[in-house]
Amino acid sequence: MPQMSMIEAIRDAMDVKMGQDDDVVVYGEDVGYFGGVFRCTHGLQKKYGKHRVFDSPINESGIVGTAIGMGAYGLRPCIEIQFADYIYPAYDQIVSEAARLRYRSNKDFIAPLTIRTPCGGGIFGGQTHSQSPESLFTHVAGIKTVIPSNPYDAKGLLIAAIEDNDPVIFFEPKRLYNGPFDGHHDRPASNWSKHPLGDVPEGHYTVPIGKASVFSEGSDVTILTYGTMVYVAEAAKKETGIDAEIIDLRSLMPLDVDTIVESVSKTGRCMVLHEATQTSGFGAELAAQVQERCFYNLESPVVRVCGWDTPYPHAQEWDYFPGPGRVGKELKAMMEAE
Amino acid sequence: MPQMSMIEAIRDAMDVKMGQDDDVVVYGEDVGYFGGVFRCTHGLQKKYGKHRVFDSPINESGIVGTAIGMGAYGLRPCIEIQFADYIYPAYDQIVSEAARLRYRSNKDFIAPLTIRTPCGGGIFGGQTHSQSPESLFTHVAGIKTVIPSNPYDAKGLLIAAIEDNDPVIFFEPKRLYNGPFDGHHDRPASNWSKHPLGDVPEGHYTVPIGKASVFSEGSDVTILTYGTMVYVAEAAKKETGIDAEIIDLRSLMPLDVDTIVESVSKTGRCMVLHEATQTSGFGAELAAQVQERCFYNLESPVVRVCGWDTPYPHAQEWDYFPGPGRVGKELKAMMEAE
Amino acid sequence: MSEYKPLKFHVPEPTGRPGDEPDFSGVIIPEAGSVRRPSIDTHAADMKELASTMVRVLNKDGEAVGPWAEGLDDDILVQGLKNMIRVRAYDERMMTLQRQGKTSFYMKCTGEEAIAVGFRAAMQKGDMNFPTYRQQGLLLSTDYPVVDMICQILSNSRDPLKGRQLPIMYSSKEHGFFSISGNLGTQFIQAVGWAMASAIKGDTKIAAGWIGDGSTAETDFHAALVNASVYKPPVVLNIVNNQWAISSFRGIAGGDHATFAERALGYDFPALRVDGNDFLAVYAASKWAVERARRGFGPTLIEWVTYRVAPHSTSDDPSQYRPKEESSAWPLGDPILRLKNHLIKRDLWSEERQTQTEAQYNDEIRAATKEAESYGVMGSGASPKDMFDDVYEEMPPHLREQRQKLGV
Amino acid sequence: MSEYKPLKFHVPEPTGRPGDEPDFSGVIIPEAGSVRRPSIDTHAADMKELASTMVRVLNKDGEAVGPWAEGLDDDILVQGLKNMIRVRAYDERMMTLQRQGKTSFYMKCTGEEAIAVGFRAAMQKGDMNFPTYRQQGLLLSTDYPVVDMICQILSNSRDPLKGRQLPIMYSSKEHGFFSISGNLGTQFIQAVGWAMASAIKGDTKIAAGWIGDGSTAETDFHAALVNASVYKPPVVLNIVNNQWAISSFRGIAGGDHATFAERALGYDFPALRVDGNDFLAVYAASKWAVERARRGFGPTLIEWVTYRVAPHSTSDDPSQYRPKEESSAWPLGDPILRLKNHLIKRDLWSEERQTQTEAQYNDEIRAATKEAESYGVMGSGASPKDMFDDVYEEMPPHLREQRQKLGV
Ligand SMILES: Cc1ncc(C[n+]2csc(CCOP(=O)(O)OP(=O)(O)O)c2C)c(N)n1
Ligand SMILES: Cc1ncc(C[n+]2csc(CCOP(=O)(O)OP(=O)(O)O)c2C)c(N)n1
Ligand SMILES: [Mg+2]
Ligand SMILES: [Mg+2]
Repeated sequence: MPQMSMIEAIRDAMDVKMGQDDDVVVYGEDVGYFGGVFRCTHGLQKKYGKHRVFDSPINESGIVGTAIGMGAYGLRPCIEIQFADYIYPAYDQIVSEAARLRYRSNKDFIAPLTIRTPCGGGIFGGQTHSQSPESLFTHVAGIKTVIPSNPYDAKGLLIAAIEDNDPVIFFEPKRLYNGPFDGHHDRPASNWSKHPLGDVPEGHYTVPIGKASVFSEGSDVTILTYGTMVYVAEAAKKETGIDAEIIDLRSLMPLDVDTIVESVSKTGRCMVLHEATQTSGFGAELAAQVQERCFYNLESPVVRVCGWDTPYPHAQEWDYFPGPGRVGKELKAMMEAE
Repeated sequence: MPQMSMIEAIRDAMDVKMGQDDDVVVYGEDVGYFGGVFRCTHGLQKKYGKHRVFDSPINESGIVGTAIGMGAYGLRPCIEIQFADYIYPAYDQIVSEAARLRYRSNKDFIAPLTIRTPCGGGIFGGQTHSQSPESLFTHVAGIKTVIPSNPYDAKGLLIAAIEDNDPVIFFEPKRLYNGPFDGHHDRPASNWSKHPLGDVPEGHYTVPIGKASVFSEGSDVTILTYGTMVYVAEAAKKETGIDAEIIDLRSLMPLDVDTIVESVSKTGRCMVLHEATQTSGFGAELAAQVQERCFYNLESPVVRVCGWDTPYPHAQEWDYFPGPGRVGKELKAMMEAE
Repeated sequence: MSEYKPLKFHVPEPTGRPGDEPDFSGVIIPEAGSVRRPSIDTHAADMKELASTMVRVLNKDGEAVGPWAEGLDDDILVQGLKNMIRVRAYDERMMTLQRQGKTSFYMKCTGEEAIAVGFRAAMQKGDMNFPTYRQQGLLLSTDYPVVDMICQILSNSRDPLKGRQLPIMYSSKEHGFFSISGNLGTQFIQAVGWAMASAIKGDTKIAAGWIGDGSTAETDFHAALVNASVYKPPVVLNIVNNQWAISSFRGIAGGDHATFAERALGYDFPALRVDGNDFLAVYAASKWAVERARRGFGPTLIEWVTYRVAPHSTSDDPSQYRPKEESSAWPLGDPILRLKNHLIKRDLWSEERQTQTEAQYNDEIRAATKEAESYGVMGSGASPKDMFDDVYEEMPPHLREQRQKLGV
Repeated sequence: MSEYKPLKFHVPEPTGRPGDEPDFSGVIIPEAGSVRRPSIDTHAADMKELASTMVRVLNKDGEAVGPWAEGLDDDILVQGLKNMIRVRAYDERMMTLQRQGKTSFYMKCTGEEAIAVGFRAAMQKGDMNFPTYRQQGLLLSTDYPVVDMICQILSNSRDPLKGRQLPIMYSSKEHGFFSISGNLGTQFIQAVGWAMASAIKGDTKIAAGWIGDGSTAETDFHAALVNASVYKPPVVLNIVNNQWAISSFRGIAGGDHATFAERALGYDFPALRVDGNDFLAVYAASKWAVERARRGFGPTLIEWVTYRVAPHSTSDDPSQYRPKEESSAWPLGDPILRLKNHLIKRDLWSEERQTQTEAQYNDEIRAATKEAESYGVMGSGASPKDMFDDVYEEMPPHLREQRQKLGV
């Protein structure tokens, strides 16, 4: 099986779908000739032509707005917003238009678009290259929100997203593009080429939207997480020796409630872990649901470990980032609580 | 004491501040000569002149963007977004600019703006005149979010917002503009002129941002709510006879955690009630915090009663709206749980 | 410092407010027939002045004159008059419904009928409009069932949108009418995207975007112009300048001294400014722009100069902010009257046919209304079950759970 | 259907890609001195052609010619040359810091120095710039401490922004330099708002907005033009057209066949298009627009025509998307060289002074860098405690709690 980085897997997903379906088009800022600032679309313009892979003006509302029009025509646009931090100018088109179109037109028109966008921190990118705005989308009825944590899922989820007849926001944790990252920024970077989840099948396959994966089984505590934090959770598990069950949610909306409930019912404790700022982050929804659904199984409160409620700072990045140290400390505290 | 509707109280707050402080300016779509589609700024242009109260182009990003520039100059703009549903085009200016300016410039520049915007349903306004997007702002570090439920608080909070040196989103539950509304849409409307909270002192006073009010004391269960739903909670309390303590949060960010914890510690049960769609609504944050802080006092899970996770429908408004029937049913179910 | 005088803040004001006499002396109206008609492949740079003047065909005597008068099909003109009469009959009846409390909301297009009706006549089956709430004429000049339109307004059991949308927010893919949004301007860039798709697929269909004068200030107006400029897709971008945006006049959108058509001048595609109350000018300009697009010569921006005779909506009272007589003083007249006079002059029409046609459409709409009312009024036919459908293609578990909770 | 040929999708392409010869034959460069200089109160409609040509002062022989050459102060020209040399020295040194791993990120303005330096020279104390990341020249031609600038880049213990911002995102109210944002275009409308405030207060200060050619596509560009059009505030809106936006050329912003200055044509305020590598033209045009604004005649849009000689940032490699020799083939030359030659020709400068000045600024920046490094490099001086401050004026309880949790 070919070994791919997350960038290659994402590119391969688009390649597979463009090869199968003439209606798939790919565009965004710098994605055409150059192939994207993270190179995710590299080579696609050469292969599929300028009319299917092209640069767009620097107007995010226009990128999404044109995609909605194309979707209404019958195309299946897979568009890139260069950084998730730059998705806000497109927020109205996403929330008021893409999300509502099927409903308000009684399915006369649909918006089968995929919006790919790199998210998350850990690359010393400062306030506007590090954000994790997923909860701003999970609140919006009509949108699906997914976030893979490895090349295999990235390819399968992206193919599923492109094939989906509803708008999907596809977050790409940029810190994972080249290798899994456990939060120990001071240790040598590892690489997907040496990781089993870097094994990516050729051709078409999907990872279903709406299904979580149990990343690592355990019995002491459930950690609900996604994206980069999956590996941070793993590192904390290893370092504390606490037998955590790590659930990689993969899809935030729809959410795989069954997998969550099953795990928390078993462990009796739950931590929610994400990079985004804590208040009204997606962790709030997870904590609310876990206590609603597993209240009588819980031995201690659901704990949230998240980015602090500040803008994402540049130089204080590793104080901001919820690394394995903080996670481990909270895990230990949880195990002592009762 | 003068009796005021919420519209009058809001207008009076602006009037008081404009009279005291030449740096306060008021603008937005239709707010100048006409005085706003809900008439909140009626008469202010005549009194303070076109250079301090004026119409703006229909460009919400421009309304907020110019206000940020004015704030940097030293003014204190109090601007109107005609409906909260139309705030999304301004989302980038709010999130990336107003919210971050103090932090990123190390307080070299600040954004002391107040963004007034009518929110909420119950007026048969359909998808785009009914939304409650508050949690899309509570997630953003650097913004304050408030929402009054009566004329007294509206005036005091708006004066506090205008005087605040940080950006404040001031949500106005439009269903309450003319009178308290208990969710029984089929009963005659009541009016602020007959309500004690319609007593509004003349001149300057403030209601502090960050402090909740105990709207109605009780011992069985705590209901955390705000805006229109305060009166729905009250109606459900009356109709079920369940002795609920109703807390009107008033300020969502900063949140008055102490008042919440005190009440839930006493009652041992908690309902969170809002109009916004449930998933990732502000209720998620409330539920998460209550179980974090009061876990060992809780006799049953925190229950959320919210708008359904659909776009706000037009004709099904009263099926969508979490009215006293639904609230009462959930209250009863909660009291039976243990 | 003292060298400079204090700056003054400039806020544009309309020529009149309640109590004032209407004053349209600033509206410059070129002679009918005086504006040239370039070939459809003319480069934008070679027709810039057309953004600053006004294409007009009907002169004071009701004659069709000048280059834009050529090649207009009589049948289309007659049909156009009929459609406009139909639109007006529809608007009047719907207002009555609102006054009767059978719908909560309505928006008329009185005085602006020529624009949507004339433009639609220049389109072909398969083309797509991205309308605002004031282009009912686009639907009403197709065979879209008027009963369905009224059912939408009544949010009843036969409402094609299942009660989910505010009255008048129609949608019909089959009839080339994109789902109307409550958020201003968003559709303008979507039209450009649809046209890009048509070009990407090597199709021959064109798109039309619609926007009001006030809404040109919205960000997505610019998105549309930029993308139209870059990719040159087959799209016609229509600005309906009816002088008012609720209570604010065109000057608050920056349209007092510059024309809205001139906005295209910096984007390398042509613009036309057209008398929107002159059906012949509307149809001729529409044909020109639609043909230009379909032949691969790219986008056109058109400013239709007209006047919002009606209140903004049933929630609005214009006597609060503009001179009472302004609408009757509007110098471009009434589009129905002007076309009627022209056709009568040419013996293609008569006062009797006018009266008959008005009666015929009044009857049609009255009957359709009656039928529609039989399915319910004021949301009475809408089902709470429909509330949970079509949020997604397949209902996700959390919505199934919520639907169960509501017990529907 | 068959009557029409399939549509084609148009995607603009630059004149060259890697491997190609640079081709600037499409760039039309009018003679220096050939463009008229209207009085500052000229109405927009009476100077439209200035958006389509190019104001140039320095001719091929390095002489200052034409109406825009009049009344330029020699001292300002000499100081301008010095400031440009200083900016270039700064850029080079910061690049070295990045290569040495002392900062993660830097952005140069090589080839564009005349614009910010020349514009700043036309401003007064109290005026405010709303810059992008490529206007370091604005700060570097004031007395803002260069050590502080470098400390910001190093995110060290003396960083005036406490390590919170990406390198180069300076802020200095006192020096008329608004906090740089990472989000493109947002500052353009903020500049308009600041200018509105100045007019509202009857002040005499003006604002200047800055934006790149690629970023003119952003929605806030339009917001700025619309609000400038409506309220006519004292603002100069500067577009730095350096031909590239990361890997995409000006055509992807719709600037291939129309000029960016022409965007103002539909908004009823004037535009100038200026040779941005001609310091004299830059200064003259800036003075004109700044004076126009300050005298109450409203906004001006200026397109500065230049070339991004540098990579987009230290993360970028332009050889991946444009011809290698393109920057040296740029027909408007190097701004420093052109001003130097002019001043030497006029005996206001000499090769020796040039060499001396270069050395002097190299030394200054080297020393400043050394000093700055003593406060730490690569974020080493930033404190986690500072992370929680200034989110709000007063720290709310939840942030106090979080800070305690982190134990700082
Ligand atoms: C984004 C957004 N902002 C504000 C509104 C409220 N609004 C509805 S119609 C309208 C005026 C539009 O005027 P114009 O574009 O001239 O169209 P007209 O009504 O004259 O046809 C306004 C401000 C809205 N619907 N959407
Ligand atoms: C809203 C937003 N979208 C995208 C980006 C990513 N980005 C940073 S610089 C840039 C190119 C800007 O080009 P231009 O405006 O021409 O300025 P230049 O770099 O040439 O000075 C892009 C796309 C961003 N910073 N903000
Ligand atoms: Mg209008
Ligand atoms: Mg550029």
